[in-house]
Formats: sequence, structure tokens, C-alpha cells
Amino acid sequence: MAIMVDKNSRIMVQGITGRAGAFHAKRMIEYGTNIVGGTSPGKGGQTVEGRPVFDTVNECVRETGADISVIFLPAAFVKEAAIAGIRAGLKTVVVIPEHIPIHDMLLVRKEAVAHGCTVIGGNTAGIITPGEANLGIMPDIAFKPGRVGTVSRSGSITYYIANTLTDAGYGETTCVGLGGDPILGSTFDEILAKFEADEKTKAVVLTGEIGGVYEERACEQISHMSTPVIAMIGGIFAPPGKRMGHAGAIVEGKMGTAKEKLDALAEAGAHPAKTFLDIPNILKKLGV
Amino acid sequence: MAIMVDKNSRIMVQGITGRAGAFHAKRMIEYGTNIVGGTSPGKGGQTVEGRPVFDTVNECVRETGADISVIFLPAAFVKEAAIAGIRAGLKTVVVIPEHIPIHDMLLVRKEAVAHGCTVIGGNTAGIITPGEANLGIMPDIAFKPGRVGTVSRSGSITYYIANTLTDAGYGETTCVGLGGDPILGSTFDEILAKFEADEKTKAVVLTGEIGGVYEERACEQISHMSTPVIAMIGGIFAPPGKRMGHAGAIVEGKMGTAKEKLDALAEAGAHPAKTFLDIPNILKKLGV
Amino acid sequence: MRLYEFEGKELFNRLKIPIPNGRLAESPAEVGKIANEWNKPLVLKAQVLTGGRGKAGGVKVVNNPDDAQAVATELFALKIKGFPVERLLVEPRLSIQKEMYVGITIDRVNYKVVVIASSKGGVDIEDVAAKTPEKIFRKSYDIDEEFYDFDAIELAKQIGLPSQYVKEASRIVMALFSLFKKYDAKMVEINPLVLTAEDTLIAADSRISLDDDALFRHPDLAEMGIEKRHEEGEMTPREQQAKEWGIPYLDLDGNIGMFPGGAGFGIMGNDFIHYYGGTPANFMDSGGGPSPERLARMLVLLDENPNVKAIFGARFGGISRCDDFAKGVIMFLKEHGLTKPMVTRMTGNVWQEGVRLFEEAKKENPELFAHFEFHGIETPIEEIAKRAVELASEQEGGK
Amino acid sequence: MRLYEFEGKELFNRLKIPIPNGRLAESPAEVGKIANEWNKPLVLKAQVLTGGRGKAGGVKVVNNPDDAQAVATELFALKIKGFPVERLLVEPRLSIQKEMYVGITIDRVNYKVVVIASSKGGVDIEDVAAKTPEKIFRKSYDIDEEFYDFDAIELAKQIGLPSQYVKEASRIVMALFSLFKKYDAKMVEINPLVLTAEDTLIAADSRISLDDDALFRHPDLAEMGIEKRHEEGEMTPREQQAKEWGIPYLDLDGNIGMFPGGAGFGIMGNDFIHYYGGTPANFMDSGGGPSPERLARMLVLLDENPNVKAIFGARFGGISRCDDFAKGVIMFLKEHGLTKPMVTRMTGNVWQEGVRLFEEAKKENPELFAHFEFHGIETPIEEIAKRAVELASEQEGGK
Repeated sequence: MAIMVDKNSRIMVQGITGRAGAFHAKRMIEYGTNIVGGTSPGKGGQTVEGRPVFDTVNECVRETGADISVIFLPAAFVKEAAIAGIRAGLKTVVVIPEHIPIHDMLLVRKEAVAHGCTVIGGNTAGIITPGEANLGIMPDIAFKPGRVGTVSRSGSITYYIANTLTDAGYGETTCVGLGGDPILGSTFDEILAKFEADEKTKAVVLTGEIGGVYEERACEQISHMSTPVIAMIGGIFAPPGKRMGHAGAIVEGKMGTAKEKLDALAEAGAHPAKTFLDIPNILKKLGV
Repeated sequence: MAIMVDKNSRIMVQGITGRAGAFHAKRMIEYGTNIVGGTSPGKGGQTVEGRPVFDTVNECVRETGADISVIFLPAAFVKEAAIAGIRAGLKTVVVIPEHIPIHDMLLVRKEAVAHGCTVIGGNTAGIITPGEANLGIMPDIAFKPGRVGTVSRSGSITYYIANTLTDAGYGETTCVGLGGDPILGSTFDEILAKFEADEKTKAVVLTGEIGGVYEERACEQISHMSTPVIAMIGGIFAPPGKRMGHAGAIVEGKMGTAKEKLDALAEAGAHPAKTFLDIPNILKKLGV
Repeated sequence: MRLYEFEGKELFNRLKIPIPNGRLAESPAEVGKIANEWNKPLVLKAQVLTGGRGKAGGVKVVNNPDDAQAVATELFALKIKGFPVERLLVEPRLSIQKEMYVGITIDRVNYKVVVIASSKGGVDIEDVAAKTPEKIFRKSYDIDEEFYDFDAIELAKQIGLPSQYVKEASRIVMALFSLFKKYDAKMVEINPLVLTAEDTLIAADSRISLDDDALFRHPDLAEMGIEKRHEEGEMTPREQQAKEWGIPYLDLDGNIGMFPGGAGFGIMGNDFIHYYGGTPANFMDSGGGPSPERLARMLVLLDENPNVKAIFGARFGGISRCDDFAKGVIMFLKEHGLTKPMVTRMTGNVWQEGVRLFEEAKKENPELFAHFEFHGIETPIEEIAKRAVELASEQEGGK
Repeated sequence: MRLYEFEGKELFNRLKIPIPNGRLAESPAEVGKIANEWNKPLVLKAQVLTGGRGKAGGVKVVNNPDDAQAVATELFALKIKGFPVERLLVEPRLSIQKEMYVGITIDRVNYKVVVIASSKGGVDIEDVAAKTPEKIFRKSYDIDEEFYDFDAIELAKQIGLPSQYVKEASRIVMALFSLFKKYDAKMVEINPLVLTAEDTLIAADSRISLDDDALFRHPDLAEMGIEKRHEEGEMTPREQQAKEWGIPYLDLDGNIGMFPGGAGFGIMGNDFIHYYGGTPANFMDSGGGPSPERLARMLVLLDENPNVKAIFGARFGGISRCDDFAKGVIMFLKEHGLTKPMVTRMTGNVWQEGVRLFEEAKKENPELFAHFEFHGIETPIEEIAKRAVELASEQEGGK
């Protein structure tokens, strides 16, 4: 089992004819991901990697039965693309591009909630269920099927953690990149709830970051989970008030310093880790 | 009994400090209408005819328990005023001014439906329940308490019909002016349903007009009413395609010529009248 | 109110909807000049505020530029549904690959904005809807709902546009939607939307109807010369005069001057006059609570209209007061004088006071009341209508 | 990104929010000239992109215009949180009857737009919220929800404005809401909103923070000279250079040059360096899939930074490929040359190919690799961080 995506998922790519879209469609297919088609307005009727291209998400869903989409489009087009996916009835929409305007994401989130769709990102590396499906831009080398789930703001952190889990023999059920943008389609608590419901996930590693606001939202969820959660927070030593690449990583007033986040997560019952190498040790202690 | 308004209604006036608002507040009070206050942003704390003036509808509702509002404001301000009333939880909002922009009324209607509020107008003479309450600009001279309800697009038609009913000894339960604007807050069928539910109303006189679209909507309602409906339509001889004062009175394609309206209403079970003097004759035949 | 084709295209251009590179001409000579300058096949299109222009011969293709002035002369001589042709829009002739239809209008019954498209354009869309409904696609929106490009693309696909054109088509449909919202339209149409032989999309015609009641928030339209006007056709001089006085007024074909109280009654009064065998000369709306000055002006419009043989007045004092009504009529009688027979009834708000004022004025100046019969609540309105018809036919007979 | 007070006020002015009639001055002499011209009490306000200006002495009232130039000289000499004062906003002093607060911001946790008002303005609004929460009023809206005047009036009443001012106050709050939406703001504040002794309302200060990621749709801001910048403070010359190259880059206080793969790892790498006793000299983001040219430029920024004693590189090939990474580093080694010791690890997408390219290049030009240690997946990232700290302290020790 896994969360959000598995080998039976029917995945489409929005922007499949673009440079990044075509490149990663190929990579995803090579991994064994069930890519069924894609969209590129004006290019309906073409194919990419043998998969049909449609002008609209609606057509793609109708013709291929797609239930998940991965968006590879410039930030300015994400609002419309995501809402197209949401309204077409997709279960999940994964927004790879970064720097999505904040007001746009507020609207995307509202649409997603109204239509019961899960939006991941923007600025996410994607979602991977090792051995089954790889949505987005994650390098498969780090991942092996296993029993720990991960959820992180950052793609590179996800790779490092998966790498650590793989090396230590735990492997992963599913790894979810929430995304690095300031406003995200989904929040830690929502992904944690999915892991809690997944029998195969024996523990979850959550990696937060200075400046975010969703780590605090996770505490309530963690406090009543039976699946143990290991928490890491980046930016403990980051200077306050400066933009750190992830637009979200700005300390907003007193909310969300890395230290406070980690303390709050620990208080809610999460097990704090400082470096990647701490993680296998904690898992061992937990008997996972 | 009556529909929509009676002596226990608590009525406020939006725009009560304006020339028309103050004049008609006085007239309504003289009729015995239970006017409890009004609004005029920037003039909170004043009084008009001894009634308190507030800056917002919310304040007026909170302080006076108002449940119906009558709007006397320039057309440009009606959208905001009506939505203020709707969101403040009023049961009914009566829009007296004419020439409300169509796009504004589409939004007002949407808000009204969402909040379960009945909006009447724009360009309505109002609603009167003779002997109990007179909302709007109708001249009380035409009306007497009685047993026939009326609903009409036009104020002057309402007066003539009520006059006829009064003279013939029938009197009126409630007379509703739907309004002459092209998009109206309420439609014939909705008012007919209220009359149908009112025990004291023994018959209803409906007067439609060339160019409207709500007469057709009434047919379905009339076809399963037990209360008899007498129908009149103005504009049988009107030239098509010219603006006839009421902005709504434009024949739109094949829909809504006066003759077709009257035929459709008759087919649904309404009793057609040509002139006012026909009405008492029909009522007599119906045994009302 | 309807816009001329060239006005609509000017708005299209503002919203970046592609239009032919046309020019407006007010005389055959001007058309000839343009034809010589361009030296290519042209379309000459009569600019009138009515439908059915094509069937009436108001659109001519001129393949040889030398013929342009002669064809233009014919067009300027044309009357389309009675409206004279005062301007021609001169455009290069398009090479047409496909003609489609896109329109946005209001569904008043369901309180929605409706976007309509058809794979068949350049013809009466109601005909298409009636005969081949499968060629019509529509989708409804709430007034505050956003219209997204994916919906526009879907529409473009439905009307049979190949994929390579859907992005441009969706851009055009979205711009049309913006125009609809931005200018408080009741209807906007591109009919036909043309796919040219050169693979470009272009709005070959425009039809726009705006909400006059929202004009106040679009001062840029007044700057373009777009002001309150009829839904169809130009105004007569008398209508123009009434408009300047702020009185909704419409010339009709009959001989009874309608001096009404209330627009609703104006419409019903029109019917009553017909029931008793007469025909009204006008429609007029007093507006709520007209001042004595306004009432006097309303009467001036009727009394000075040579078609009017008798005047039918009816006032139900609702928002207005019958004493004010009487004052207005008396002002007219004193300052202008009544030359036509007139019969009038008052009821409603202080009608007795109105009757008293008339009686008082009549006592002072009986000569002013020579042609004027006034009634109170005692006479039914139907009797007044019947009397007006009598008075008019007496006048006609007396000629 | 934050706007200067005078930029914010320019936007206020565009949206018809009343502001004092101020002028911007770039020297004490200019201030002196304005003071002589106006000859009335003034406020001189340092223009810096940071908070706490008032406490730092960056705002001075000058009651006697003769003192203006001297006071301005002091202000221009000031550093506020390290930022120099390069411009003063000169405004007439207001006579204050009441100071209030109005702000609009985003509640990221609940995905809402929040309008906040307080009867206490001109002070730190977080302090007010903490100490006297009853003085704060707020209401949340969906991003696509309309903000109505009745809500604005209600807010004006709540913060204690008498009725005669609520219409003007609501106009201002609605304009602020429009500004927030129109310019993709993260935060807009009027603090204080002043009711003057002359009974007018005026925005005495502005604080606006915009969403840099939405700047692309506001070309009018670029015309005003408002371009992508830090949330707080001005850029260093090196940051300016990086910006021109399109590389997100931030100077920090330490001595280890951070050459990261991925922004998230940039933040975590910063922590790792600290854990092992070092301090980073910078933060940098490579962006997804950087080209060899971009990677070479990133290294130029580090190698030419005199504070950098050693460079810590880490690349996890996700969206990017490790062979491209190696190519970029080799391009830099060949064209620029590495003068600082550097340790780097590659893993992820085709990391073996990256290692092979390095080995090949080293065989050809061993001298280029004199200061460069490279690792593959076999060495944990923590070891690399530790090694970078060692290399930096060797350099510092070697001085």
C-alpha cells in the first residue's frame, strides 16, 4: 500500500509538450509510472512518448481516465491549469513549478477544497511511491519500497532523507514534497492524516523549514496519531527576515522560528532529529 | 392573514434621510406601518419621524429587530444596499428605485437566494397589506383589506386593479409590485406560491407585461395551484423592439410577446382579463 | 441599447479581439477614395441599428475597386427597416475558410450569464438553434464567476476548430467575456467569427447591446460618442427633444397623445386605446413624482405633435401627488395653451385636491379649459380611454 | 518584498487614498530648500526598508523651518538597523485628533485575506494585539470575495470613528482593499490613519509588501522603479550582481561559501555547517536544473568573495543532472580557476557520470583540481559539511 499514488493510478501531465514536461514525462514512464496522457492547448492530437496529447484536461480525463495530474508549466499559467484539473474531477494535482503568485494559490486552494481535490505544491519535487509511481522530478536513485513515509517542504531534503532511509534498510512507502512556495496546496497535517490511515506506513519523517506556517498546523494532527512522527526543521541557524530562496522561508513576526517549530512539534509528540543520520537511530529506538 | 408583510413586521428604510426616503417613511408611518428605523451612512444617531437612523443595516437590525427593509437610494447604490440587507439577515428587501444595472441585480439575486432572502424590485411600487402595512410608494386610497391578492410588474396597474377590487367589494389581502426593471429580485411564481399558502387569499390577479420573462415561469406554478389566478398582460398592441419605459419591456426574439404570454397563462389554468372591469366579473363567476 | 457595428468593433479592438482593418465613410466619394487607396476587393457595410441588414441588401462585396463608389451610392440611398443609411463601414474582403458564432448574453429567467458558440456562423443564430440545435453549445455562469481559458478552449473544440487554433480562439472568447463584464453588456456577439484562408481568426461583424442603466459607470463610452439610445433605430427629432428633457418618449403611428401616469399604465393604456378602436401617437413615461415643469413639457411634446388629434391623460397619484399633477397641467395651459382636445382622469394621492385646483383655475380663466375635460375617481379609466378615441375621431372627421 | 514609504504613498495616491502633500529629498540642502519654500512645521522621515524607524530616531518633527537643514543632516548620517538613510520624505506636520490603524494581510494557515483595524494607531500593531486585543477588529475574506462598503463602514464604527467620518473612512478602506488585490500584495497597512484637527482623514504612513512572484503582471510598478528586492534592507553589490545573473543570493557573515543543490538543502546545509562549528558566508539557490553557465557563475560569486575561505558544494540530481553539474564546475575551473579550497558531493540523477567527467578532466588538467575534492554517494553529506569547516579553519589558521 501507499498514499496518494500507486501503480494503478492514471497520471496525466499538464504541459507535456514543453521542455520540462516532455523530459520528466519520459523519466516518469521509465520509472514505470502509469502516464496515460497529457495536455497542451493547441497541440491536441500529437503524442509525447507514445502518450496522447489533448487540448483540455476534460478531454484527457474523458479519453484516458486520468485521475492525477502533474503540472509542468510556467508559474503564470498554474492557476488556470490547476483549476482546470480540479474542475475536471481529478483526485490530485501536483504543481511542480515554483514562484506561483500567492493570490493565485489562495484561489486554487479554495477550488480544491470545494471540489475535494488534493493539490500539492507549488515548488514541489512531487510524490513518489517507490517501485510504483514517481510523479514529478525526484531522482529515483534515492528511493526503495519500504515502510517509512516522508513529507517535506523541500525536494533536496526529501532525497537526502529517502537516501538515508534506503541505506538504513527501511525504505519508503510514499514520499511527499509539500513544496517550497509560501502558500501551498496542501499542509503537513493533511498528508500526515493520509499516512496515519495507511497500514504499511510504520513511521513518518516530517521535515519543516523556517518561515513556514504549516508546521504548527501539524501539531494537532500529530498529537492524536498512532503512527510515530520524526520531525526535522531546517533553518535553526538562519538569520531572520531575509529571503532564503524558498519564498516561504521568511520569518513572519514571532511565528515560525525554526526552534519554536521544533519545540512545538516535539511537545505534540514528534521525535526531533537534527541531522539525517539521527533518523535511523530514532527509528531503531522506536522499534520500527 | 397576508403574505410577506403584516402589522407585526418590523420595517426599516435604507436611505431614510434622503428626500424620497424621508417623505415615504412619513407616509408609511401615517398608514400605520411599523417603521422601526433606517440607515444612512454618516448620519447614524439622527432621527427621522422619531425613528433612529444608523450607519449600517447590521446596527439597525441589532438595535431595532428589523426584518424587512425598503430601499430609497439612487440606482448606483442599490447593489451594496441590498446585499447589506440580505447579509444582515433580513427576510425581505424591497427595492423602490428604478434602472438598477442588470449585472448588479444578477449579483443581488444570487446573494438573496444564497441567504434565503426575498428581494422585490427594482422599480417596484412596493408591497401593501391593506390596513396593516404599506411598504413603498403605493397610494393607500386604492386599497382595502379583503380577500384577493395581486401581483404585477407595474405600480400604476396595481393601483388600478386594487381600486377595481376595492370598488367591487372584494378588497385585497396583499398587493405585490414585482417591479418594472428588466431583471427582478423575485418572479411571479415565487409570489404566487406565497399566495397559494395564504388561507385568506381566495384569488390572485397577476398582471404581466410585454417583454418580461417571468410570466412564462409563472405557468408551471399556476398549473398546480388551488387558488384561482386571473391574468392580464399589458402591451398586446405594443410595437415590438422598442423601449417602452420599463426597460424590461423589450420583446426578445420570439419569447414574451404579450399575446403569447396570455395564451400560455390561460393554458396553465389562469383566467384571462382584458380590462380592469373584466376582473370583478371573472371573480363573480369563480364564486370568490 | 444597441451599438453600431463600427462602435462594437472599436470595443473589440480595445479588448484585443482582432477585427478587419476597416474605415468609416459618410459619402460615396469617401468610399471611392478609400477604394482607390487600397485597390483591393472590399466589403461595404451599411451602419444601421437594426437586424436583418444582410437580407435587406445592406452589405455589398466589391471585387473591382472601380465599382466601389457606384455601389456605395446605392447603399447610401437604401432604407433598412425604415432607417436611412448614413455611414458605411469599408473593409477589405476576407477569404473565408470557416464561419463560426460566439455570443454572450443574459438568461434572465435563470439569472445567469450564458456563453454560446456555434460551428455555424454568419447566419441568424436563432435559426441555427431552431433547425440544427446540435450545432449550438452553451454554458452558464454566475455573474461573479470567473471564466477560464480551459472553458473557452473547450468551447472552441466543440465548434469544430482544429487544435492549432484553440489558443487564439480562447483568447478571443475570453476577451469577449471581459468586454461583456467590463461594459455591462446585455449581449455581445461575434457573428461570424471567421477563420480566414490565411489561418487567422477575425471578428468579421460585431453586435453589442449594452445596459443603458449602467452607462453612468462607463464614461469612456460617452467619450466614444456612445450615449443612451434606442434598442433599435435612431431617434426622431421629437424623441431627441424628449431625451434632452430627460423624458422617456417614443413616437408611434397613431393619433392619440398619451399623457400617462406610470410606465406600466402607459403600456396598458396603449392596449385600452386599441380596444376602443384608436391608436396612440406615442409612448411616454412620466417617471416617479414628476415636477410641474416636467409635466408641462410632456404636454408640450404632445400638443406640438401634428399627428396628435386628442390627448388621453391618466394620473394615479402613487409616488406623485395629484395636486402637483394639476399644477403642471395648469402651468402648461397658462404658459403654452392647449390646442388639442384633452381628457384626463386623476385618482390616488390627494386627487380631490387636484380636481379642486383645476376647478379653481377654470373659474379664473375659463378660456384655457376650452378643450380640456377633467375627471376624478368617479369615472373609470376605460371611459376616459373611450372618450379620447371619440375626441380623436371627431377631429379627424372635422378635417 | 517591501516598498519604501514614499512608494507606498504613491500607490495610495493612485487609488485615491489621501496622503500628506510630501516631497522626497536626497540631501540636507534639498530639505532646507523645501523648508524655506513651505515655511511651516515639517516632519522629516528617513526612507529605509526596515521596521522600527521611529524608535531608531528616523522621524523628526521640525517646528521651526530654519532648523530643517540641520535636522536633515543628522538624519542622513543615521544608520537604521545597519541600513544607511539615502532619502528623506518631507511632509507638512499634521495636527492629530485621533490615530487609527488599518491593514490587510494574508492568513496563510486559513488561506484567507484578513482586514484588520484598530482604534489605536501609530504604534506597533502586534503590541496592541498582545496587550489590548479588544482594540483590534478583523474580518476574513476569500480571495475572490467582494469587499463591500457596509463591511468597511462597520469596521470604521468599530474603531470608534464618529458617524460623520464613516463614509470617507469606508472609501479609504475599500481603496486599500482594491490596492491589495490589484497589486498582489502580501500586506498593506495605513499606520496611522490620522483624523486631523481639521476633521479630515489622511494616511500618515504606508507599509506595503508585495508578492515578488506576481510582479510580472504589474509592469506599471517597474515604471515606478519598483523592482524585485529584499523583504528588508538594500542589496549588497554582490547580491546586486547575483540578481543581474538571476541567481537568488544572500550575503551572510561567515566564511564558508555555500554552493548548494536546492533551496531546501541550502537552508539545511546552513544548519549543518553550524552544527560542525562553521558559519556560512552566503545563501544561494541554484534553481531547478541550472545550466553549466549558471553553475560557473555561482562559483564566480563565491571564489571572488574575499570573506569566503572554503567552498561547500552539494548536488542531489533531482530535476538536474549530475553530468551537467560537473560540466558547469569544469567550465568554471577552466575559464576562471578555483583559488579557494572546495569540497563537493554529488548524488542522484547520473551521479556516476558526474564523477567520471571530473576524473577525466582531472587526468587532462590535474593543476585545475589542486584545491578541489569531489565525492560521490559513498560519503554522507554530513562528512562533507565537516570537511568544509575544516578547510575553512585551516585557511584562517594559515593566515
